Amino acid sequence: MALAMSGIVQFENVGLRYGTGAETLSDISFTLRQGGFYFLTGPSGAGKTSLLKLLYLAQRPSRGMIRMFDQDIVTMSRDLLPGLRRRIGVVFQDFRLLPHLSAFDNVALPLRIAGVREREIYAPVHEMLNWVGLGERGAARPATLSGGEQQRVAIARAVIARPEVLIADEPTGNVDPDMAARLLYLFEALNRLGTTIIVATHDLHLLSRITSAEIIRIDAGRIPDPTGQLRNPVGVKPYRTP
Amino acid sequence: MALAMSGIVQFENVGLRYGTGAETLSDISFTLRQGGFYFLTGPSGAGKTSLLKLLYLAQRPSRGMIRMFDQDIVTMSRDLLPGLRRRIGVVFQDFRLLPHLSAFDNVALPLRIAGVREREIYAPVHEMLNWVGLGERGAARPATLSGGEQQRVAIARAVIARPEVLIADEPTGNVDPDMAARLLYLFEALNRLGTTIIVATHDLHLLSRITSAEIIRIDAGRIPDPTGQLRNPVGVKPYRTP
Amino acid sequence: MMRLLRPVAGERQLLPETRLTGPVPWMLAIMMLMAVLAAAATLAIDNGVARIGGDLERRITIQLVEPNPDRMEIQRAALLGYLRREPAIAHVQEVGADELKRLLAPWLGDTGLGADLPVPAMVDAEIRAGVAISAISRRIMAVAPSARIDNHAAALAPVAQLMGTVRAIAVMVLAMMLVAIMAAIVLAVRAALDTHRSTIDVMHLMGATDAQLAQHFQRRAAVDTLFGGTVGLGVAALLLWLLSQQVAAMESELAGAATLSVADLALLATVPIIGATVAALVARVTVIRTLRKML
Amino acid sequence: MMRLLRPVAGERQLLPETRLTGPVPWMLAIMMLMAVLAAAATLAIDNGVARIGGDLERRITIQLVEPNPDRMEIQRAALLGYLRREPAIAHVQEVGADELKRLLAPWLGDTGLGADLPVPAMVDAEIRAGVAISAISRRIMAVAPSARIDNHAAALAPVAQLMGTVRAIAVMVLAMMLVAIMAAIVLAVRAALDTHRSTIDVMHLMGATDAQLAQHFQRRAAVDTLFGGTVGLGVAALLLWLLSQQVAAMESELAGAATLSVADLALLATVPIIGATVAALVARVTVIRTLRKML
Ligand SMILES: Nc1ncnc2c1ncn2[C@@H]1O[C@H](COP(=O)(O)OP(=O)(O)OP(=O)(O)O)[C@@H](O)[C@H]1O
Ligand SMILES: Nc1ncnc2c1ncn2[C@@H]1O[C@H](COP(=O)(O)OP(=O)(O)OP(=O)(O)O)[C@@H](O)[C@H]1O
Ligand SMILES: [Mg+2]
Ligand SMILES: [Mg+2]
Repeated sequence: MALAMSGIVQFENVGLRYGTGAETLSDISFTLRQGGFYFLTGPSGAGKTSLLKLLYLAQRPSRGMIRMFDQDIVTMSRDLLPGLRRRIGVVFQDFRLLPHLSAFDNVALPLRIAGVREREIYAPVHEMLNWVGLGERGAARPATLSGGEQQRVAIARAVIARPEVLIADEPTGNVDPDMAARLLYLFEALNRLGTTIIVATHDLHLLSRITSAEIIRIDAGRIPDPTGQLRNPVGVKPYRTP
Repeated sequence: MALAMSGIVQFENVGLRYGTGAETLSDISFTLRQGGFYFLTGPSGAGKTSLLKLLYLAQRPSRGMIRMFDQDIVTMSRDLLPGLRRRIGVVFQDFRLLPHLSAFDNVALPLRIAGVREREIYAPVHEMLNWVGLGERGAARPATLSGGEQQRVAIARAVIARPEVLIADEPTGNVDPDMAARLLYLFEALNRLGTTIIVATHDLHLLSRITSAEIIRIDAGRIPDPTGQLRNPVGVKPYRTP
Repeated sequence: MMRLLRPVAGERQLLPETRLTGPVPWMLAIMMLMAVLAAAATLAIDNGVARIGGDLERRITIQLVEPNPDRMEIQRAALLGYLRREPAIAHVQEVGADELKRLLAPWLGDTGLGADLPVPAMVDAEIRAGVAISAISRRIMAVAPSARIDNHAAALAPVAQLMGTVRAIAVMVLAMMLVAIMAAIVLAVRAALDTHRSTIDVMHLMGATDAQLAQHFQRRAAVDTLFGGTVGLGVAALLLWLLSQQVAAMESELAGAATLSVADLALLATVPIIGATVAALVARVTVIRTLRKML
Repeated sequence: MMRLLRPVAGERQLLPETRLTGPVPWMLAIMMLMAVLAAAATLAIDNGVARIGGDLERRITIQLVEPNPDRMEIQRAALLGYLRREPAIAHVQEVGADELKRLLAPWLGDTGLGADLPVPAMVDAEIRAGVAISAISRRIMAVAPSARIDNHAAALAPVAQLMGTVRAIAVMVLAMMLVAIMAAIVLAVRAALDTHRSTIDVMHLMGATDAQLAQHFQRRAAVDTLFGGTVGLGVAALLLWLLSQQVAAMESELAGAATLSVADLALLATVPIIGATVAALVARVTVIRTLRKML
């Protein structure tokens, strides 16, 4: 119980319903440890992105309780949300780069929103762009970048402000395996510095690469193991491998 | 030579330059057989999408010669292009679904553009949506679909009009391995009916699954084997597998 | 026109059913309203000026100011006799004592015409078209030396001048509005093209022809402009009606002259239709020109 | 005002540097132009009416029509003598023979005044404020029974009436334009929010506050409206200047009376600034209201 309380994220019987249809997520209960590394996996349409939306505060649950950073997210005042959001980094499944900004300005965006002074922006952004292999492409608009390049800009943007929680939705769907390994290494490095990491993915190689990671399986909006404790020790593959 | 002439697509010393920068594609020469199944692979930013853009007539090459359907694409009159484009189906890397149309109407779009009568549209579109597992979601707008669901709508749209050439750019980056296998089966079925298929992908499983497929590797805008004939017999993996 | 508005088979499913852009149809409505009002003002003033030129210009008022009542009576008889004989005079009407009192009241106050003041005589006459007023004036002065002749047109000169200025402003506003409407349509179509650029790109790559794509935008531009034009015209019609009520209440012969004929109203009613047609053409040209730049 | 326009540090990199939407600033310019013209017309007419009421109303013209030259001379002397003595008369001016000839030419033709026609005498006089015209008129008739008195205000009544109508239309146009400008700004801000919706979503999810996001849109709306307002005002100023030239050329005392004071011009010049401020507020409210609906 004390351990559960120290979790950076707690879901209890969370349900999510879009409009008037059936519940997209039902009875979701789990706790994420601070500093943990989690994979979220499950078939297409299972509800991974929906669950992440709750985590990055883009959506309120229809029912249930969510605590993050020791605060009740569901009932909390709207004015306090921006502060929490700045502690979370997100790689969206569809990137969501701002089309009118250069790669550099896209990556710098979280720093600028947080009010970091202009002269303290160039160095970290440039370094981050180098890390994802785009040091030369800082001036390019998203439309002139390849799919994988856009995805890497999205990753750089998510990690630039050293968030306490990093949420990545299928972050390697458009890059080659070498680049995927490199990006995963970046996540691991952040994780070692204390960032809690949640990655939704279909990529079986990714799942097997982080030996310390825990895997959360979701299917048809439910996390099959109903105890509410984390299950799926490393090595249990969610799909048959070919 | 006679065989080369019977190719449905021929590239000869094709180069592509965006704006004033360095060439993105250089000295690309190859021939695609009618009814062939091709994988295009290479690291992120290598030029796969750029090469496919030439194939689906979204871009003119800066130099070189391209023949498709026995016509010179580069010098051909603009008025004849819509006719050729209707013989090509495309899955875009970023899907490009029309946001204001339902999944059904998105899939029906190529038929409507081709002037198919309204009463001949429902049955095939519905069948195709069932095939990709979205029979129930026909009325949904793209924004309310999951990433993988959007990708499947994009695939359904590309194949609905039974194109002679199918071009798919990373078509399984957002779906789970089971669904990827199912979609690949769809491509194979089309291929057996005579459609020439070109799939750009990073997915190693995909590459190994179609035993009859030929693999074109591209790196930094060049196809390393300069003979202009197809190389890479099946089984040669473009990346080390983990 | 009808061809522009008829939806193409299955077109509903091809492009979004959105307006050009949010505020544009309403702005078109306002500009159409201004254009119609300006056109109405121009036409009304033209009609008024035609009436002043044609009607009022040929009317004179003759006043006899003569302190001696006997001489006054002689001159009055001579004047009326002459005017009734004169073939150049179309119509003669002596102004009665009551009417005279009413006209003079502002000058003389409530006490009215008393014994110490001579009672003037007043005669309205209408000269036939083509006859010079000066000739008639001389002959009137010959038979009735105390006569004083007022020409309505001369009295109305400042009004005519003011009307001319108003008309100039109305024509200017009309011209400006027409230019502005054209410009607004071009800009709105361009903005709509921008907004739907990715849709156009995708449809283009699926083999949609330039004509197929242009068809939609030209129809939408026509519908939007027709909407704006009809709303603008409707409001303008309402305002013109209210104004005509006000003018009627004023009982001014002059303002009453500045009315609109049925033909004028029909002309104004064509404004939205012409606007829609122009908009469709502008949209077609803009779209096809944009598409030509694409492969 | 200045605070609205000052870019926030690093703001250039936060949101796109696009205008609200393509045609909107230009449409705003046109509506501002119409608003300024309507306001100018209203002010000018008010000034004109004040002049007519104040100045022209107190001026009368006295005409002596008397065929007998001796009697004419006696009455003329008596009239001038009385007017010069009368304390209620501020100013007396006899109209010279040349001026008389010019004034009568339209009635009498080229032959002019000959021996067979009596030469009338004409005197302009200005009555002091607060004195009733009727009292003066009666006294004038007593000293010069052949006198005929013209009150300028009465002659100008139809002009005043027409000016009233024009003023009513101008006020209506002004009110319509103000409503339309507000509506256009609201609609344009909404459209801009729609266009940049995904950008707002993303920034919102990165922890941008409502104020941060509103800041940008309010600044952009202010800049766009200021642009539209300045262009509109500039064109309006040009047109008003051209019009004033035309009016000056007309040499009409009446039209000349309808001019704009420096204070009026200053008032008109504030239009774009007020517009920009209103636009900024509208944008702020619209954005914050939209954002409130988001989590
Ligand atoms: N805004 C929405 N309105 C209605 N339904 C939605 C909405 N967003 C998602 N859904 C539906 O909820 C279900 C779960 O969607 P979600 O995006 O969470 O899936 P996912 O696990 O991320 O799938 P994928 O791997 O394909 O990205 C899907 O069936 C989807 O169609
Ligand atoms: N419109 C453009 N203007 C300028 N440069 C471009 C444009 N499109 C692509 N590029 C550049 O050309 C190179 C090849 O891009 P391309 O999209 O073909 O790569 P790709 O092989 O598809 O990569 P990925 O696997 O990441 O999708 C990249 O470096 C990209 O930045
Ligand atoms: Mg998803
Ligand atoms: Mg690509």
